[in-house]
Amino acid sequence: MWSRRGHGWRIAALTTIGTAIVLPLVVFVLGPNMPPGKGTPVATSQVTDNTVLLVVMTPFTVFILVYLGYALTAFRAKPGEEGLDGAPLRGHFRSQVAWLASTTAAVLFLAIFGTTELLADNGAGGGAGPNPVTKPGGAPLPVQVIGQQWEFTYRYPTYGGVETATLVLPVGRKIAFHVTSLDAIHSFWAYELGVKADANPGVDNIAYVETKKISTFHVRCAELCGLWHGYMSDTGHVVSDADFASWIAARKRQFAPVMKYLPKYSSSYNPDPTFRAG
Amino acid sequence: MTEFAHPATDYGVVEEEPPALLERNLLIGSRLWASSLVFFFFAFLFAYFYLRSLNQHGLFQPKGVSPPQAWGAVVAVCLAASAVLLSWGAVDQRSERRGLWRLKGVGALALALVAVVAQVVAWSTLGFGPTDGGYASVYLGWTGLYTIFVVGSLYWLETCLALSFRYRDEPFGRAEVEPGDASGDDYREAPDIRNAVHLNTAELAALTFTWTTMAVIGVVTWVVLYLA
Amino acid sequence: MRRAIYPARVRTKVAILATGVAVAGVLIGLYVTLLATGPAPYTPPAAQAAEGRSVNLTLQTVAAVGKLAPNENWVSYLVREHGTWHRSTVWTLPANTLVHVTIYNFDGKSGLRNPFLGQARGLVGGRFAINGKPTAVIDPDDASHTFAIPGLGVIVPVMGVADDAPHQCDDAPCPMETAHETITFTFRTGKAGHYRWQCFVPCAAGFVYGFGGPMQTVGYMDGYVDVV
Amino acid sequence: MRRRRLVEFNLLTGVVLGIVGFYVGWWLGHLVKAPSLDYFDDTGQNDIALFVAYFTGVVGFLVGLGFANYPVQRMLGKPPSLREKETEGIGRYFGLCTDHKVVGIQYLIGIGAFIFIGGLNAMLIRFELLRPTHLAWNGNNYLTLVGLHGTMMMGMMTSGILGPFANYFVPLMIGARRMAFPRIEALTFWLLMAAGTILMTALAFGGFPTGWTGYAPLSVQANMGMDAYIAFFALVGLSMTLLGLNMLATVITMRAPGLAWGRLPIFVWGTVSTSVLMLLAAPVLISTLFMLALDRTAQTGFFNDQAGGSPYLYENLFWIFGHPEVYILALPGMGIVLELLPVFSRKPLWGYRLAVTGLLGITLLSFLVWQHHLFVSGINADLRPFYMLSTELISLPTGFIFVCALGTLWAGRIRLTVPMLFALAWVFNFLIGGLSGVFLSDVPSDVTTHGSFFSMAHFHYTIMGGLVFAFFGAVYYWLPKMTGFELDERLGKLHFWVMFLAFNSTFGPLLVIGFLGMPRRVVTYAGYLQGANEWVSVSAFVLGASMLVFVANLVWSQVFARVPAGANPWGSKSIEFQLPSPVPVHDFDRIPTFGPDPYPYGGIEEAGFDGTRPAVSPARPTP
Repeated sequence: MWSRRGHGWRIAALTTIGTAIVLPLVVFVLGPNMPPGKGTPVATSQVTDNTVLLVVMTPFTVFILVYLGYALTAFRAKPGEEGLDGAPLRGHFRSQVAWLASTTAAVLFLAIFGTTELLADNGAGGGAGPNPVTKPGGAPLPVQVIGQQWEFTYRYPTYGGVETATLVLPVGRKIAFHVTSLDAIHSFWAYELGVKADANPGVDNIAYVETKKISTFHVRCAELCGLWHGYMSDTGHVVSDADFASWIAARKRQFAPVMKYLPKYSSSYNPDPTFRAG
Repeated sequence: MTEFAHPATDYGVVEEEPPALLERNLLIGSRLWASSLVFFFFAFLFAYFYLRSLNQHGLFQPKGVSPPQAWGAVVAVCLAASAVLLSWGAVDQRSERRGLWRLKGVGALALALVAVVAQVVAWSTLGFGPTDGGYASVYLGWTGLYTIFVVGSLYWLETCLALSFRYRDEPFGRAEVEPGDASGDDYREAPDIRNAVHLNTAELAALTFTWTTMAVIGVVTWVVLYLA
Repeated sequence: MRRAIYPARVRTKVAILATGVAVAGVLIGLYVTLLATGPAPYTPPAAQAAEGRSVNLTLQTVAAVGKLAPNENWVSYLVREHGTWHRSTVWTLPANTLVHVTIYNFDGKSGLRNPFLGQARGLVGGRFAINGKPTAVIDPDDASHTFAIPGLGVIVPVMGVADDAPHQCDDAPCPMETAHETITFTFRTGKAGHYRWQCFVPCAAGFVYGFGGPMQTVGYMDGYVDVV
Repeated sequence: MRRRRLVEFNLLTGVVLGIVGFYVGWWLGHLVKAPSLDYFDDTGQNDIALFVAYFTGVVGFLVGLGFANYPVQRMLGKPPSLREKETEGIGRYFGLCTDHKVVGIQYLIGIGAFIFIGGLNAMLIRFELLRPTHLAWNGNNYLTLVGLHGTMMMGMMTSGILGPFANYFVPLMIGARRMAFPRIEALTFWLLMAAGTILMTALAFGGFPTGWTGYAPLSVQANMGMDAYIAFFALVGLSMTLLGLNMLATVITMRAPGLAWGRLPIFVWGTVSTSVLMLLAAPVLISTLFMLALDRTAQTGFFNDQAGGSPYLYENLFWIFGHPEVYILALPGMGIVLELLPVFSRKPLWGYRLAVTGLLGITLLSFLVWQHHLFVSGINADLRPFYMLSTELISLPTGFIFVCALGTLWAGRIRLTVPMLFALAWVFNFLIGGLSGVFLSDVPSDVTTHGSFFSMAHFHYTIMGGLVFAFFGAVYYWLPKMTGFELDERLGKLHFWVMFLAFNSTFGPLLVIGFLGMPRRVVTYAGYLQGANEWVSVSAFVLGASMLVFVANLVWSQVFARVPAGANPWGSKSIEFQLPSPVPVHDFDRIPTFGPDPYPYGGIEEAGFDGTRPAVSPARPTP
């Protein structure tokens, strides 16, 4: 029978070796492939964030799995031991303190790291309410996202408040999405941009992002909003400044007839009926 | 270990429960229920302050939406008085003045009924309807659920009074009733409830606590909805 | 062992078990059938036109669907097949084909929540016709419904019947003598796929924001377009 | 044997009166007239009538079961002394029975049936997702399936362990013969049965589109099926409140002599912490649903932004209940696992105090984290760092549970019986569930994972991988004690391995699919995800089939083979295994007294209860 101290050393050694093998894989193989890809600085920092989470988790995960595997091999009842009990151990102060200390350190690190990332990235692409705590410098291009049952439409207040059915953004610009809804709760999720913000009626939910490269991204509704929730998807484009200018001009021409009926641009809308339609 | 094909009981060897168990259960149960009650109305308190702080489109409390102050005060005062009266009655019961307790119990019941009636009158003379903003919603929801709970608690008070009236001639500590499943268990006698007066005292202690909690919630309701 | 002693009992158990499994099977079968049940698909007849193969889709919208559906008060689209109107909102259309749509609208004006949807999109020629008059956009307050297949980029607002128009339709299906607006347009189906179509006007009377009931039920103001 | 009456108070009477009550209420509800209720004419649906019908239906059901007899007698001032029901035979399982063991078995069967329906719905959902576009179910029915699956599981599994096992074993473990309030105990069960039936009636009223969360204003718009959701969850909430109250009162007042708080088995601690959450969180749910019902009927504007209310209010209130609710689902599983590991490691529970601290720590923290469900909603965005911290702090007490589980294995003599396999699988699954939870707790990462299949897979790892695996561990461990017959070991192992592998093969890929951008509760998805979704669907069908293996095991071993289990098949030192199998009607002849150690494994001679006063009299007569 091996000594108990021997068990401890072996588990520690296996955990160290396992971590040493897994950690580089996590950092160099898994990490760069974490979602949502490196489409925008916000998305890139989410990838970094995910990688850091994985790195912090790795030693704990490896330890628990190594321990489980080891325990099930070494501590199985051998034939002939069926009637016997194990050692009456009721705790071990030092290992409990060590566990508490290491998990506390990990948790505090994660909370501080997450908060820094959140503030540094101006909300990290998540909806930050009508008055975000941190705002990006410069003047971001405001784009209003209007959720309704069951389509997103978009308004560009700096381009005469033109409203469109597709989302096109200029490259290399800071964008401020102003997400609102006309009826139920929707959620504007631009996956590759790393943006998600709930669309609530009467609320201006702001999310910041900076476009980095010319690309296509997917927009989906991420909050159950009724019958056609599953069909509420869309494709958006990040295009060059020139393409954007010609696109928005074309939209202004196309939607000139309806412009006179659109309400004045507002952070949220209050259309009829406000109660039950009658 | 012996195996039994059909579980059976030799009641001769079955030990009785400790006699004070029912009283302890009722007391603890009433305290736990009171904590539940607080959370029932915490939701409305939260709703009130949340909607008030949001004040969407300025519609939380539009002009002209104001509660009926007089009726609100009647409800709160009656409930508070009822709780005080009932607590006083419980002291009488413990001191073997059961006649006095019955008197005060009936008084507490009547006061609470007045409160319920006053609330109904308040609803029917409201100057606003359910569609008139956040405050109107909270007012109706909160007072509505609260009144349901008051009526439920009144039922409990009524059972205490009914028991006390039925066994009013029994001397304290005697009033033997048929052994049975008062504690919900068919299989053993329940010495703790063989005595109706004892049961009455225990229930009254528990009810007093719940009823006082209800009254406190009622006063808080009044302060928040009418005074704040 | 027990089988030898109680063969009859085992047979009973097997019988009960088999019955149970059969009943459960039947119930599950019914359940699955119920879930799969929807409106029957409708295939509009092919037509020959100058620009090549095309199909004609003739629809009417009614304020209350009446005896044609379980929910008599709900607003609905109807299709015309062999000269008779019936309720189907699941349509099969050929791919890459022109679809000539005629909508007879017998319903009043509801108004769009988002006026942007009052402009037609995705049509051949960019415009649609109201009673023969080519139009690009209508006043959002005049909209009664929309015909929209967002997956194909098609949206057409449907003009509502004026409230003071004579001969308002009472019972669905509505005869052509009653007041109506005729909307005609043509769109091209793209590649094969399974699309949804819906109405964007909050026309579900009595529901919050006009968007419950018929607006959220396949078979009334919602359906599928199967492009094959 | 008492005289049989023409009409008995039993399930049949209950169902008949329930249906009668429903239609009476339906008729009464249609009499309500008010100018503000004109919209009923347009919608063709009278929500007030349906709510009244559900209420009277439940009342009728309970009256038929015999629940009214006692309250009516008490109103007349009669002390509680009437014997109302049969006390022998199979009939007591079909009516009001206050024997905690009968209630436990009723719960096991009743909840099992509804969970089977919930699981069937999951299979149908996965069938639809075999294709990236519409495949089988009508659009409304698909959403209704999603809602029925989620709501049924969330509602029923809250009592999934406390119902059957805590009702049955907590009184035994604390040396009591009953619960503190046995009628309330029976009531909690029958309320759940009424609730489950009501939820299924949603199908007859157009279903409901909101999933289990019921977010307003969608839930205010929805068809009448939404009323079934509201009635269901309100009844479940009531049942939970009463169950929690009853459990707490029982453990507080009815512990046997010698059984100090520090000597309780850890499963009882799991029950206590769950009960605290039930007692305090479920009332918030009931009040919230009351507001929602008012919005749907009386046209109040609690959740109507344009009427002075706010959908945010619903989200806040729902998650003030909802987050404790998820721990209501997790804590009993922890209690079960920590209860099983000592038995099959043949060791005392390692770090008993740490484990109790962990359970109570989770209980406390779970009330402080609710806005982590709303990180991207725009609600109080400046509070996100606080909720991120409090959420991540929960991993500390959860870590305590893990370290206690691992420590218990240390230097044990592990026996890989079926219950032990399920307990070990819990450790593995909950590890993945916990780790995936870290992504959701971290705001930048949550931006991608929120509302996606990732979060769905996460909570299936904690609830199905955690609670359901613990549930089956408990079934295999305790069912022989409850029925007196063994479960087949080979079928049990087959069940375990198929379930464990299929479970991970289902929800592991779902974590990835969520990372790749697939939102929850959708019916269409991007074409490149089809292969992964097909894999998941097939795995899910295998997972469903593993449940049939379990049912087969249950039927075969309990109905046909019927091998007597013996009093203590596992060599457990817990007190219930010192009693005969099945446990006699009156539990103990004498109230036992307890010694200092709940887990006296490893050479210490004294039993978990004081051997000088055996619970069962040595000279009991054999019938």
